[in-house]
Amino acid sequence: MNIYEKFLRLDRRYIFIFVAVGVVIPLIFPMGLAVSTSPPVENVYKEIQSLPPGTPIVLSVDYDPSTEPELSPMTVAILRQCFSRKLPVILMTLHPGGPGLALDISHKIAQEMGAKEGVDYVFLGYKAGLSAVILSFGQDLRISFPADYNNVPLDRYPMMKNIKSYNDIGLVVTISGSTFPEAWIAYAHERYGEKIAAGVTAVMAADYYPYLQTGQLIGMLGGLKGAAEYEKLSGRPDRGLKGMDAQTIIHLFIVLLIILGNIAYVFVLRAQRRGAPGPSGA
Amino acid sequence: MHISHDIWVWIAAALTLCIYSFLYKDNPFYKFAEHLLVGVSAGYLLVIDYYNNLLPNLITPVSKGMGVLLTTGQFTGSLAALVPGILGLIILTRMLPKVGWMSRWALGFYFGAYQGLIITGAMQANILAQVWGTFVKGGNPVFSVALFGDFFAHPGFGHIILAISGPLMIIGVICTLTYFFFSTEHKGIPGGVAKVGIVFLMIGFGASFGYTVMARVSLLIGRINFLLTDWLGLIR
Amino acid sequence: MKKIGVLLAVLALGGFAFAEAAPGPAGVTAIDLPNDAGKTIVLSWPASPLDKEKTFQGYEIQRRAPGETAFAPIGQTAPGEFGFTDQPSEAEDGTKHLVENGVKYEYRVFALPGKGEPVAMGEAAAVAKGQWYNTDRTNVLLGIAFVTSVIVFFIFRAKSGAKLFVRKIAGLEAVDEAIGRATEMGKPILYVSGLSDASDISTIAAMTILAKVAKKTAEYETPLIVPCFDPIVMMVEKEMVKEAYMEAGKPDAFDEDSVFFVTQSQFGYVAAVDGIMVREKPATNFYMGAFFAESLILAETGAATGAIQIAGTDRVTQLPFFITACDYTLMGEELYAATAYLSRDPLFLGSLKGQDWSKGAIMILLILGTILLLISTDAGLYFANLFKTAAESAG
Amino acid sequence: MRREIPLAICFLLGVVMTVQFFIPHAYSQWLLANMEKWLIIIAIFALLLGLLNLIKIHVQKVTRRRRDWVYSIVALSGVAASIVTGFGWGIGAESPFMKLYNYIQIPMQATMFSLLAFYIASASFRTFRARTLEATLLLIAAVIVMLGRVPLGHVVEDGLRLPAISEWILDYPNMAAKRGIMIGVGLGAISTALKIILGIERSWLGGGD
Repeated sequence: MNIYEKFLRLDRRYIFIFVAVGVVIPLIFPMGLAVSTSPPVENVYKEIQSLPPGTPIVLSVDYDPSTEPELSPMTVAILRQCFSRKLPVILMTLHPGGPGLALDISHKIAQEMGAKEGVDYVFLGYKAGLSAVILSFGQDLRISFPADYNNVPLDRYPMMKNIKSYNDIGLVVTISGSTFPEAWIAYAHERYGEKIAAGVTAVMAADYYPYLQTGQLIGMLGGLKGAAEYEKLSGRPDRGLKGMDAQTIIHLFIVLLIILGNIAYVFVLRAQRRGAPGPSGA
Repeated sequence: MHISHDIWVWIAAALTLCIYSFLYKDNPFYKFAEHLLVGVSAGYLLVIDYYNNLLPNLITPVSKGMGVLLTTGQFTGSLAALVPGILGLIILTRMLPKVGWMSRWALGFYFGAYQGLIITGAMQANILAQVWGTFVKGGNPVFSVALFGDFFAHPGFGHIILAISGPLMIIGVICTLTYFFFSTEHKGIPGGVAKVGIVFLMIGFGASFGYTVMARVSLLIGRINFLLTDWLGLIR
Repeated sequence: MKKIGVLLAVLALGGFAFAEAAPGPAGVTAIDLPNDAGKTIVLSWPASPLDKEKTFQGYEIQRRAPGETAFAPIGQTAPGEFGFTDQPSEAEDGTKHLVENGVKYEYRVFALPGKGEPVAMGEAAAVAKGQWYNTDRTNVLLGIAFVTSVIVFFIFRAKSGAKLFVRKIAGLEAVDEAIGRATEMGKPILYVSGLSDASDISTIAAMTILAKVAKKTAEYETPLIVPCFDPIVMMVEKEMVKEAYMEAGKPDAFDEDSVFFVTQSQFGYVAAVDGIMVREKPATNFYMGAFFAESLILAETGAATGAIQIAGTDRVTQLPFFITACDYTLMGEELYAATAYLSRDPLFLGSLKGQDWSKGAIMILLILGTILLLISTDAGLYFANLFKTAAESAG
Repeated sequence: MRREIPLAICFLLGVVMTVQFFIPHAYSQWLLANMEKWLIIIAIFALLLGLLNLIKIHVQKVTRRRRDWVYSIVALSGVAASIVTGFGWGIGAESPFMKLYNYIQIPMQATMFSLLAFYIASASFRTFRARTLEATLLLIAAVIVMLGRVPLGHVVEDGLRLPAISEWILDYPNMAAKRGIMIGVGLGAISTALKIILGIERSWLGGGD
């Protein structure tokens, strides 16, 4: 058995080791591979940058732990930008699995950026009844959320004094692993003309491009790459960019494997003039 | 670097490593984690189903309906919940050898109802929606003579792609459908067309394989992040 | 062929279901929302000249039910919004807003200027009622009527003993060989019937294929392992396998515990099946039915144990992984053809023929639409929209 | 009678639910809404059967000291833990039941899921070989899309236009294949459902009279 055959019979556990290393190293020592930003992400960033300080933003954490790795970096990046620009943030979630995540992130980032709950942000918590909740914001968000997650009446908070409906809200950002952005578009944008930006998983991204073309979404972050681009724009590298390093390494590693595998395969064919059967199902 | 002081984080981390140990080979740690996961999740589902379905959709309405019936003697809509209740009990007869065959009544109900839902659902989502989607993309027809016009007006790579993409889609669908013809051997003309169908299938499969890699790697990143950040505190 | 002609004709008729309602005349219009259960009235009105003003507040909708003396405000719309849907709702304080079927409601719409009195836009009245037929679904009805009649027609032809040819399906040719191999090696066969419940048609296909596989394993007395994801599937498959062993005349070779329930948690189930693969080292793994992200976890683990793997699923997103990691894969419709193929039962072969003819009809419709698009975009688009449904493409 | 009655029920329900789809009227909507609940409830009763089966299997393993019987004790205690905590202290956010879920079930499920990152690598190495035209097309498409989705600088993004090309492959050839499959699947599903309603496909009844 020559070297090529040996290589083709490579124990897959060596591959596993490479994959593991390829993810761990960049997470600990980021390499900062050049991420080129794309218009959909730039538009979200510019929109938030252009809002005059004091303009409230609704940030809806519409996902659960299953899509957390892809989506939380977006929530973090946008929250940081809002805090640094002194834009009051109204955190909420329409996903029953959301509150835990929203709490963790808001506390961590607030601490880091020196933002205060009730002054720079509030967390409304979770409320069932998707469309009803979104619609109620057109009249008064207190219809759905008379009090916040800690059951403190919203009017106790100075920042909430002048915030009533979409008219007072500069932008709604929904981070979701499923179809929540569609609901926001249908009820908040179509009915009340509110500006909507979305952060979605890489798999969902394709479904939302049409909304970008029609302008129903002012912008969109797609998957870890979207988060990475955003971190690059706001100059705060974090899980997104680190993740992207890992992503790139793994993708390149797999492609390399395929190429090497095929080179070896060709040589083996040369050696023994017998081709193997084609792939199943073909 | 500050390691977590939360016992639950340690448990989660330990179990995570137990599962990963399977990548090396089957071992007692994995066996432990596997059996624990099976047991816990099986129990979890029963509890969740009880609180989220049985309680609101069976027990509460039936008891309410019964209350009304006994006090006022009137039948209320909430008594409809008796239907699945009885069928559910019939399912349980499967445990009794003598009358086990009764459970088929419930199965008949279950399968019958779903077949009805499937027929309409499949026609709507799998057939009509797909035929429509073959012609229409984002409200516009997938191709038109005009697009070819643009190409001949000012030839260019972009324009030719725009022009041929639509027809390509339709050809692809037709060829793929031909591959699924069972009445003819894959020979002659149908054979050739089916071959083209296979080409489309393979390109499609390759693409969605590549497309999925990213999402899967993100999941791994998520777990590693948990281990390095929440547990070991190596990254802030 | 003439059946197809019929379909075209009826589809064309059905098309009128999609004819857009003409915009109402000036002034307020109120209509009962069509194709619903009733209790919904749709109002619309033309733009008010005041609507251009910056300070314009929007429109107020007032309603009067029979027996009520005065109109009461029921809602407001933003400037530039010329429509309102009146349907039952409940406010936070529990006060209910009702819309009853068969009741004549009168509506008034007012334009609200920045300052000064509201300006009346006009009045309209309507009665809400539930419909008995959803005209938006005519195309679904016609489609089902066509496919059903074709399939039933061929089932009857098969009954009357017509010879029906079915092409080779590699994945199914391999079933015997795979079972034989397991027997020689004295190793068990693993049958995974998907990670969906019995409501899923692909699960049902998987169960019926199991019945055929079990019959063969019974003949060879090859041990069979069937871990189940769904309890109802477990119930049914237990019966099926037992039946298969009886038919094969090996009732005592049937092991009650060979078909068992694991858990309905996706990855809990996968963890257990992976464990079975590395410990029992089955010679052959079947993956039939509905699969999700876990498909590759199963197939790669199975491949590592050196088992022959035959997969079959209608889940388009998972096919790539089975195609690459398994020896044979039944793609989409092939999964449903399997029962007919393995049993050679004329009734099943007949229905398969029906499917083929329906496919032919659809292809002709596709070609027709293409021609129409070439002739005129409008004609093509009109034709295409005959197939439009509420369900968004699952592709 | 033991086969006819269930077959009759199946036929009846099948027809009713098909017709229901075309009737927007309140009664029909009421039926649909409730039917969905009912079917779930029936399935839950079946889940009870499943759970009992799971327990029986593992108890047998323990009592008969089968291989790995120790782990069966783990599985059984897992079931017990969920059920006792769930019915004992409820399922509130801070309940022990939820702790079990969040710190035992979720991490293990997520980890199983993440195994895919490893398997996707080993699978592509093992199987992406240019053996035939089809296999070659498959691996080329896969490579293009993989490279098209990560930042590789201007060479790949503007020079080779990989992101654009991969988008196009996903939108057209890939979509065409998917639609072809889905239409076929739809027909297969309809004919199978039809056979069940008409009682031609009755293997779900199982054996016996």
